[in-house]
Amino acid sequence: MEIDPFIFRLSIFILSIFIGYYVVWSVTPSLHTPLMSVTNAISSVIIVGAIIAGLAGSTENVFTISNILGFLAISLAAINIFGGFLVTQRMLQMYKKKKKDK
Amino acid sequence: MEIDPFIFRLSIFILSIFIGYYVVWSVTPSLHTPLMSVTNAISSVIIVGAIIAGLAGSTENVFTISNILGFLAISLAAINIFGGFLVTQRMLQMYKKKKKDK
Amino acid sequence: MSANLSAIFYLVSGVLFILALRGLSSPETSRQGNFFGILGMVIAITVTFLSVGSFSSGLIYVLIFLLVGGLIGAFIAYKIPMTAMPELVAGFHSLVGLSAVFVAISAFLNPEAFNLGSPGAIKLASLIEMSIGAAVGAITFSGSIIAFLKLQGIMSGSPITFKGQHFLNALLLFSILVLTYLLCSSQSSNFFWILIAVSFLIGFLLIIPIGGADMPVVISMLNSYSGWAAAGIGFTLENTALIITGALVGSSGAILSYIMCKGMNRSFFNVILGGFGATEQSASTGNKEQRPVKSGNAEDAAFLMKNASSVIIVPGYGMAVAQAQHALREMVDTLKKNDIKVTYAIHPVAGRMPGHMNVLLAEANVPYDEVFELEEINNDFANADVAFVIGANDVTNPIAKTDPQSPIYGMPVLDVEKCKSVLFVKRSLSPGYAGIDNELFYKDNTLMLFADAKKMTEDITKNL
Amino acid sequence: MSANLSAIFYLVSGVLFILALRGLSSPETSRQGNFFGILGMVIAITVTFLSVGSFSSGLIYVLIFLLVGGLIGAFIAYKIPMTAMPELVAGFHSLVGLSAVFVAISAFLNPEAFNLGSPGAIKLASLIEMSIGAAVGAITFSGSIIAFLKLQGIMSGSPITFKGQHFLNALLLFSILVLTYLLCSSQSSNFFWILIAVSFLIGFLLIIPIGGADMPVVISMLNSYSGWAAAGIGFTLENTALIITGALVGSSGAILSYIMCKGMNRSFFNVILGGFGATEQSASTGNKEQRPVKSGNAEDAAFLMKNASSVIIVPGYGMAVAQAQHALREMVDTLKKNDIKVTYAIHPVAGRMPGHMNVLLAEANVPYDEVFELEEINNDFANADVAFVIGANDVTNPIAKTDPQSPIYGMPVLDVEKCKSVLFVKRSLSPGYAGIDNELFYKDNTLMLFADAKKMTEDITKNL
Amino acid sequence: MRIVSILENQNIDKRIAITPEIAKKYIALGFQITLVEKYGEHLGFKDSDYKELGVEISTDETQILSKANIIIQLGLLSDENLSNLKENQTLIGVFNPYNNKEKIENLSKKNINVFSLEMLPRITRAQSMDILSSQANLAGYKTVIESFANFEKAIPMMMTAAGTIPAAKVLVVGAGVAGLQAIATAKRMGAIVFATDVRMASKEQVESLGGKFLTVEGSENLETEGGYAKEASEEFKKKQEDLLAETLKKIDIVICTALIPGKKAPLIIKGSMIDNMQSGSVIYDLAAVQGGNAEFTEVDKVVVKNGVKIMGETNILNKLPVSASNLYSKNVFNFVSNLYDKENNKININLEDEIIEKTLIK
Amino acid sequence: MRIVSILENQNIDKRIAITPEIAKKYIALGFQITLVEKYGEHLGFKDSDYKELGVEISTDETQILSKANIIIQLGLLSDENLSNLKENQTLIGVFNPYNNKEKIENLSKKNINVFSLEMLPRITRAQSMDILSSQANLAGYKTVIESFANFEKAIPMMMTAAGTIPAAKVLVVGAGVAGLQAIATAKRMGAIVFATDVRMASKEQVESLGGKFLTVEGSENLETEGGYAKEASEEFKKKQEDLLAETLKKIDIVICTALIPGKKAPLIIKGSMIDNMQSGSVIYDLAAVQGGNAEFTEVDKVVVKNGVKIMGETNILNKLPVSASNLYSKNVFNFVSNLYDKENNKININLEDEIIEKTLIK
Ligand SMILES: NC(=O)c1ccc[n+]([C@@H]2O[C@H](COP(=O)([O-])OP(=O)(O)OC[C@H]3O[C@@H](n4cnc5c(N)ncnc54)[C@H](OP(=O)(O)O)[C@@H]3O)[C@@H](O)[C@H]2O)c1
Ligand SMILES: NC(=O)c1ccc[n+]([C@@H]2O[C@H](COP(=O)([O-])OP(=O)(O)OC[C@H]3O[C@@H](n4cnc5c(N)ncnc54)[C@H](OP(=O)(O)O)[C@@H]3O)[C@@H](O)[C@H]2O)c1
Ligand SMILES: NC(=O)c1ccc[n+]([C@@H]2O[C@H](COP(=O)([O-])OP(=O)(O)OC[C@H]3O[C@@H](n4cnc5c(N)ncnc54)[C@H](O)[C@@H]3O)[C@@H](O)[C@H]2O)c1
Ligand SMILES: NC(=O)c1ccc[n+]([C@@H]2O[C@H](COP(=O)([O-])OP(=O)(O)OC[C@H]3O[C@@H](n4cnc5c(N)ncnc54)[C@H](O)[C@@H]3O)[C@@H](O)[C@H]2O)c1
Repeated sequence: MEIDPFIFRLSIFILSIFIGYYVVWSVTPSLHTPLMSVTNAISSVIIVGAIIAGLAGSTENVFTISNILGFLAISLAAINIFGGFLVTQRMLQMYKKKKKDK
Repeated sequence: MEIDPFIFRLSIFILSIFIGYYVVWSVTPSLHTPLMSVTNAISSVIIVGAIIAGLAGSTENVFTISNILGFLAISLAAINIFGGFLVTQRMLQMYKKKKKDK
Repeated sequence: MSANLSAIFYLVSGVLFILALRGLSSPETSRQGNFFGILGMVIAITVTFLSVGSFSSGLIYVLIFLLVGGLIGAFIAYKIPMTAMPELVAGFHSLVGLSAVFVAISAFLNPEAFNLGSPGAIKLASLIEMSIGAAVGAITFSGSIIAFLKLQGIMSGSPITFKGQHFLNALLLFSILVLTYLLCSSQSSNFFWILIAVSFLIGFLLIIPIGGADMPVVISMLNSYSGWAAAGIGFTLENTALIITGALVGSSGAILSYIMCKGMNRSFFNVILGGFGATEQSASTGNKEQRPVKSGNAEDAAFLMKNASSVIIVPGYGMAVAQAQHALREMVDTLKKNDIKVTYAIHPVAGRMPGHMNVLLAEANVPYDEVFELEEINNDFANADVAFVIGANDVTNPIAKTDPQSPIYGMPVLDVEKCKSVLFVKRSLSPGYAGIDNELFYKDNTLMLFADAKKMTEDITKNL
Repeated sequence: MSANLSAIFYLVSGVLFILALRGLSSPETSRQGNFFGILGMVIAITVTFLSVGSFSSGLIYVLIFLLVGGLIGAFIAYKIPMTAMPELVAGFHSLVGLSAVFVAISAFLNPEAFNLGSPGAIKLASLIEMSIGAAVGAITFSGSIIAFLKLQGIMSGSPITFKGQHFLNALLLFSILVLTYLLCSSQSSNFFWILIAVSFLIGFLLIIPIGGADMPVVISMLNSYSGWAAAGIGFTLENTALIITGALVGSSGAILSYIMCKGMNRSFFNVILGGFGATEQSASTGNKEQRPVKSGNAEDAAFLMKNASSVIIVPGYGMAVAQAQHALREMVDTLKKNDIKVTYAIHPVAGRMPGHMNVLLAEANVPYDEVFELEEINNDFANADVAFVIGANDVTNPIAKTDPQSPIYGMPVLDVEKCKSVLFVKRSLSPGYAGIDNELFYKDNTLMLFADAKKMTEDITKNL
Repeated sequence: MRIVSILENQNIDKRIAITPEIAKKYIALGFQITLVEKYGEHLGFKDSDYKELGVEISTDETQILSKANIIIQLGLLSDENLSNLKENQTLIGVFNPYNNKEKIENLSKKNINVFSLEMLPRITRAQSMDILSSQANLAGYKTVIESFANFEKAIPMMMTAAGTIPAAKVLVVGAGVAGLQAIATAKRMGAIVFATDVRMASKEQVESLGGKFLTVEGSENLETEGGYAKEASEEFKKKQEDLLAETLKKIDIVICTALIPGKKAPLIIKGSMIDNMQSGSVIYDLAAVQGGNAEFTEVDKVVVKNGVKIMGETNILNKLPVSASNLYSKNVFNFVSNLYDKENNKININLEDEIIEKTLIK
Repeated sequence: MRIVSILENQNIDKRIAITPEIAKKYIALGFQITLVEKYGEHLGFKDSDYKELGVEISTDETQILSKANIIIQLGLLSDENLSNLKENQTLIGVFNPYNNKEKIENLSKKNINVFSLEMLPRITRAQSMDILSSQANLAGYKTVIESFANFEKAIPMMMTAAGTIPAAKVLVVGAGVAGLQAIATAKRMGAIVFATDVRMASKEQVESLGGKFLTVEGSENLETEGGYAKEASEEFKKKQEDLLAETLKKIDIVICTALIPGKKAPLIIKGSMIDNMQSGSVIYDLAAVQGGNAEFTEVDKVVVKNGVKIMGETNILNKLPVSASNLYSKNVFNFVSNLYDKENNKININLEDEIIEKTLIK
């Protein structure tokens, strides 16, 4: 009777697709640029995989190719995370300021 | 490293709540009544549980209280399923006719 | 059928249910949506049969009960008049609630069949899930019954309140928690039965203080409850379809009732907590007897007009006060773009000076050949689909034709009530110049649109 | 940290990401949304650290690389001019794609660390997932690089097409499938490397035929790809956060590009398949030398005006032709409700008869104290945020001030170009009464709104 | 049953009481009609038009009147004609019974039914017979046209290459039927319209036509005491006068329509106010006959004071006789229909009917 | 530099060429001004108003003219005054050089610079001096007001308890500046407005004001041949006439504004058409002085034909003299500014300038 966890993951995957679909339709068009930069930032959650890759393997040799790739991936994703969120913050700040101006 | 399936179910549950949230916002208000009757019909998917209850237990005695409750639940849910979907159909048909009128 | 395969199919049916609701986002796709719903249900049921596997002789009974229920359901669906929809939905809800209770009890009595342990030693998680399912199911059941009775008129629609009501409700809800705890720690079935009984009581108490006018919100709320009950059972049975659907129905019902409250300009919590709403209502009513009116919003009006083939506009003093002539013209332009025939009916004394309406319509550049005087157009109302009465009142009042005592007796009036539907745009139920009540507000084919005429007209245009 | 606990936290971070996107449904909640996003990311990273458990000395390197990356990212975010957003986002995408490739390779090389079997005997499912992650990641990377180069102007923005392009792409995509199959059946790493190489090529080929104007759509599409890549890796790593987020980003990106296409009135498939779009574009240009203008739609105009604190309306003959005065009044009313100061600037010879504009504005009941003649208002343009030029042309033409050869030299003109932004509502680039071109159409702070004046004004009102 | 009508004194009134359109309606109801020759010619209704419908045209006024059952006029007949009227004849018109008391008493004594239509109760059912409303409405319109024609500047705002003509400012005093129509008409033309009235309800009505109501500070307190402002305190009246004086300084055209039924018209535009008005302004006083709302008003004369033209006529509807006659005759037709008992072909003086009771002069 | 102006013959023209507002502007530019006494009094501009600004007021016309460098008028001076003019003086006005050829030639001989402003080229730069536009605009407006005042029915549609007054139908012949303003004005009042013109471009312009353009069937073919319809075939003209005749049957008011520069006005409303018009209709012929667009037009007379009033005046602007003077004087000011060389304080007759070249009469 045990269900393969893959099926659960698949369910989660499919349901998330629906949410993505709906979530975007409800975003006001004027915020489409921030939306892009936020989703971009979010998609670098791949850093999770990068960290696992970076820390994987024996404790002695941390410089297997696999680890090094992990480290690089961490850097790339981190650029994205910080850059993405901060730039979004800046954009949204602009909206706020404009509103206040009047 | 095995994850309890409950957690997957919880994920599925939570994601579905989001979908429910978004799905309703996108329904045109004029279809709110059909919406209610469809969701009503859908919620009788509980019949799945009722069937399991009805067929549960030994093959000899099909009339344990548990089974009988299952049978009753099946009937109730079935009323709902048929009634709900058909009535929705009728309502939606009405909308269609109106459109054609002109 | 393997557990994996059936899990996939359950997922599919869950997705189909999502698509069913999604279909309702527009009338065009709505019937397709309903079809998805049916398909999802068929898949779920079939998969269940196949996965139970052990085809005991019970199968035949299952099928019989299924058939009987189905026939009853189909019968009701065909016979019910369309106007009784709210009652019907309320009635159906009660069934879902009750079956949730039955399934929960069944699982409690025969946990082995559901893989939940053995009687007296049911898994803790399952026990909690089961209790939630049963309690919510019971609340749904009794609540729906009350809603049904109120809507059917068997029970008075007016709110029933008593002192300490909220306190009692809170107490009972708390006792549910306690009972669940006791049940889990003792596994004694007594607590289970008490739990269910208390839940029935709560459902009853929750709904009686809510007034008839708020019933649509309540029904949607109960819908939501039935969803949560299904989800609870879903967890018990470890069934994805039930979990997805339950959560879907649960959240969508809750949001829907919220949306409806917003549409009616009522506070969600007042409605749901009941009783509060009632006092507010009675305060505004004063001690004058108030007859029920159907009131709608811009969306309803837009929908009605969009589906009309001819619309007659009846302007009155309120249009002038609101200076809604430009907005009106805009609305009419949009209607005409949709191939709807629109004409204006001008009553000889509409407004406050002779020719008042003409001045305003000319200002808004309404072509003269769309403007008709009473005698020219009065017969057309019978063939028109919608009369859009904007800020007019006395000039439509049929009492002028019937009651010699009335101050406006003998005045010719526009026969708007002969239209299939009448939309009245005004800010309140207050009377017009002549100071008399207008029977039409309470008619079945009348929809009141309470708002400033300009605002409402603009909103309608947005929704067209 | 137990697997269960971390799974729950991953779920939480997934939910937070959903809330982050949801926050963007209105500017008010948007900053909160961004905060949720950051929180979700922090949770995901922390949980990963805690759950890996074995704190090898690698940890220090991980932290260093994280820090370095973070600093670079922060630096870029602060330095980048707001106008370079599209490039920036394209650039960032390439990074996500590349890290997906790296992670996939890392997992391929060291499957034990990820619980996927041993090198040469990786679980089938994982292998497929890994291939998908790597392939999509690689496509994202090279595609984003091209997009970035095109936007930066390093590469020409014009579409690069060649014969058989679509055939080549189809072939390559098919070869990916073949390679995956071969990889799974042979477990030979060579296929894996080829797979990645081919994917890089595909990314490159997919984007080069797409014109610069369509880049925003492409970026959003690449965004979507990066999501799918993350989801693929998520399956490999059995990580819920990655799956949820990947699917979320994947579908939202796809829908967003669809929405953007619709907004630009372009066919989604034409844009995505590239090349098709390009031919269409060049056809409409004709052989006349055409200078570039910025043209926008009602939403852009609404957005600009909503965020303005003062707007000056400049009506001209086109407003009269379109009879847009009522719609204009409606729009202005809406603006004023948003606390925006609106005035009308009337040029002495606007229209075709003396006082033409006054007649129309009076018809629409525009209050006289909002209407100013040229001399009264000409200095105000410098302080206004938006000049909304509706159907006027000659009366704004600065050539009258500069070119003695021009037929309108010496006529006073409204200095609309001094506003922060100028919106021109007209149907085309064709000239006005005087028959001469207007320099303003091509200015940087001008947005052309090509449409009938009435239609456009109504649309803008809808978007306000 | 014979309905007749003869021409009014053409110097006083050019309107007629039976247009061809209405003659047709009478005939359809079963009446005979006799009219004097050239009855409608000055309005473009030829005798032949009437004859085609079956109307009798006669030259002899005395004979016409003697045959009549119902005589429909606008004003009173000449004394000679009055003396020829006989018992049981019915006379319908607008007879100003306060001023013509004696003459009408004589008629009543002769058992002649005299209905004076300005006495109609203002009930909803009587709206279609309400000659005061129908005529005041046209008067309100025409006053504006006349004053615009007499104003030496253009009314609407025009921003032109040769400079800007500002919109003219019009003040309407009294926002009854005539006043409201005046507001509407002036507004249409592009004037900036102000209005004042003592009835508080009129504020909303004025605004419903796009006019600006001159609201006196502190008027809110007054409104609570009851819709009408009659009971206004002296202080309030003073404030109102100040406001008016201040407003008038920038007003180009004043249209006066304020009346109090059965009384002399209130004096509202005082001499001192006129002194402060701009030279070239126009005051058109529709209340002239009842004494005028402005200080120097003289009937049928143009008085120029300080460059301000003050005008007022006995009957402005003489300048709009066709429309006025159309509405008047329709009003009277509705009145006669109500009076007429078709089954018995007789006039049914049912004193239970408020309309008949109020208009019948005893 | 001294600018002067004396009164026109008040019977012909009540307008003035220098209003106080403009006098101030001239003085600011450095001119001196002398005006004859009571120059603007009839328009409400008092002598004292001028004096305050520094204008000299004098009683002696001969003396005034003799001192002048620039003389600004509307029409030509009296013969006597003309004979007093001296070399190098500049005379500006509207002199109709075709009709007054001899007189003007005499002036030119005396080396007097005569600028006749109706000769202004219609270029964009001259718009602010374009007296034809500014005056025609006002004339178009006033014609409508006058014809409405002379129409015996109400213009706007009124649906009332006493019946419906239909909206009046107005036809505007010629959609130039005056015609367009007439359309706008009639439309404002609630009339249903039709218009006709030979220039095809005017269709869109008429519609931009809410008027209906009378489009002749088959006109589409014509448009391709070139914007103007002058080259229209006989067949087309016939069709147009039929359409007009048909339309006129239901028209209440006709406003004629069709002109052909330097020629007699085209005859458009033929006698036969007038015969078919409704009695009570009004034709106001703005082209009266140039011969009229209607068959029976006589200047300054009201001709009644078949119940149709046909009217036309020499100068309708005499009924709107204040606004007309405001715009005229502003136009002239703009013209003088262009002519004046401030640095050298002299009139600079730069024949390179199209505006000066075209208006100077040689
Ligand atoms: N035409 C004439 O010459 C004349 C002259 C004097 C009197 N009258 C009388 O006036 C009446 C005319 O009838 P009618 O139907 O035109 O008007 P009415 O009966 O007076 O009704 C007008 C309605 O408009 C509504 N209203 C007011 N302001 C509004 C706003 N801003 N937005 C939306 N609705 C608004 C009011 O209801 P809420 O307050 O609920 O919004 C009111 O019930 C007749 O009784 C007639 O006898 C006519
Ligand atoms: N006021 C007077 O007395 C008078 C008299 C005669 C001539 N003029 C001359 O007329 C001109 C007036 O300047 P202006 O700026 O008002 O007008 P303009 O320069 O003629 O420009 C009008 C613009 O409106 C656009 N348009 C036309 N129909 C439209 C519609 N339905 N929707 C949107 N746009 C529309 C046209 O562009 P698209 O075709 O691209 O849409 C055109 O470029 C001046 O050159 C002036 O000298 C004035
Ligand atoms: N119910 C109906 O069928 C019906 C029909 C016609 C008119 N009416 C109403 O009757 C009312 C009076 O109409 P009317 O035109 O016959 O009135 P009217 O001709 O008697 O008076 C004209 C106006 O002058 C105003 N006035 C009097 N003294 C004033 C003063 N000192 N200062 C300023 N204004 C002053 C009055 O309030 C009135 O509004 C209006 O409200 C009208 O709507 C009702
Ligand atoms: N560019 C500028 O600055 C400027 C300034 C003013 C006027 N204009 C234009 O000049 C044009 C003429 O203006 P105007 O008012 O001085 O013209 P106008 O007074 O000479 O003539 C009036 C109108 O009568 C029309 N007409 C002539 N014969 C006709 C016939 N047989 N039937 C019908 N209509 C006939 C003409 O087409 C013209 O529209 C207009 O288009 C106007 O817009 C341009």
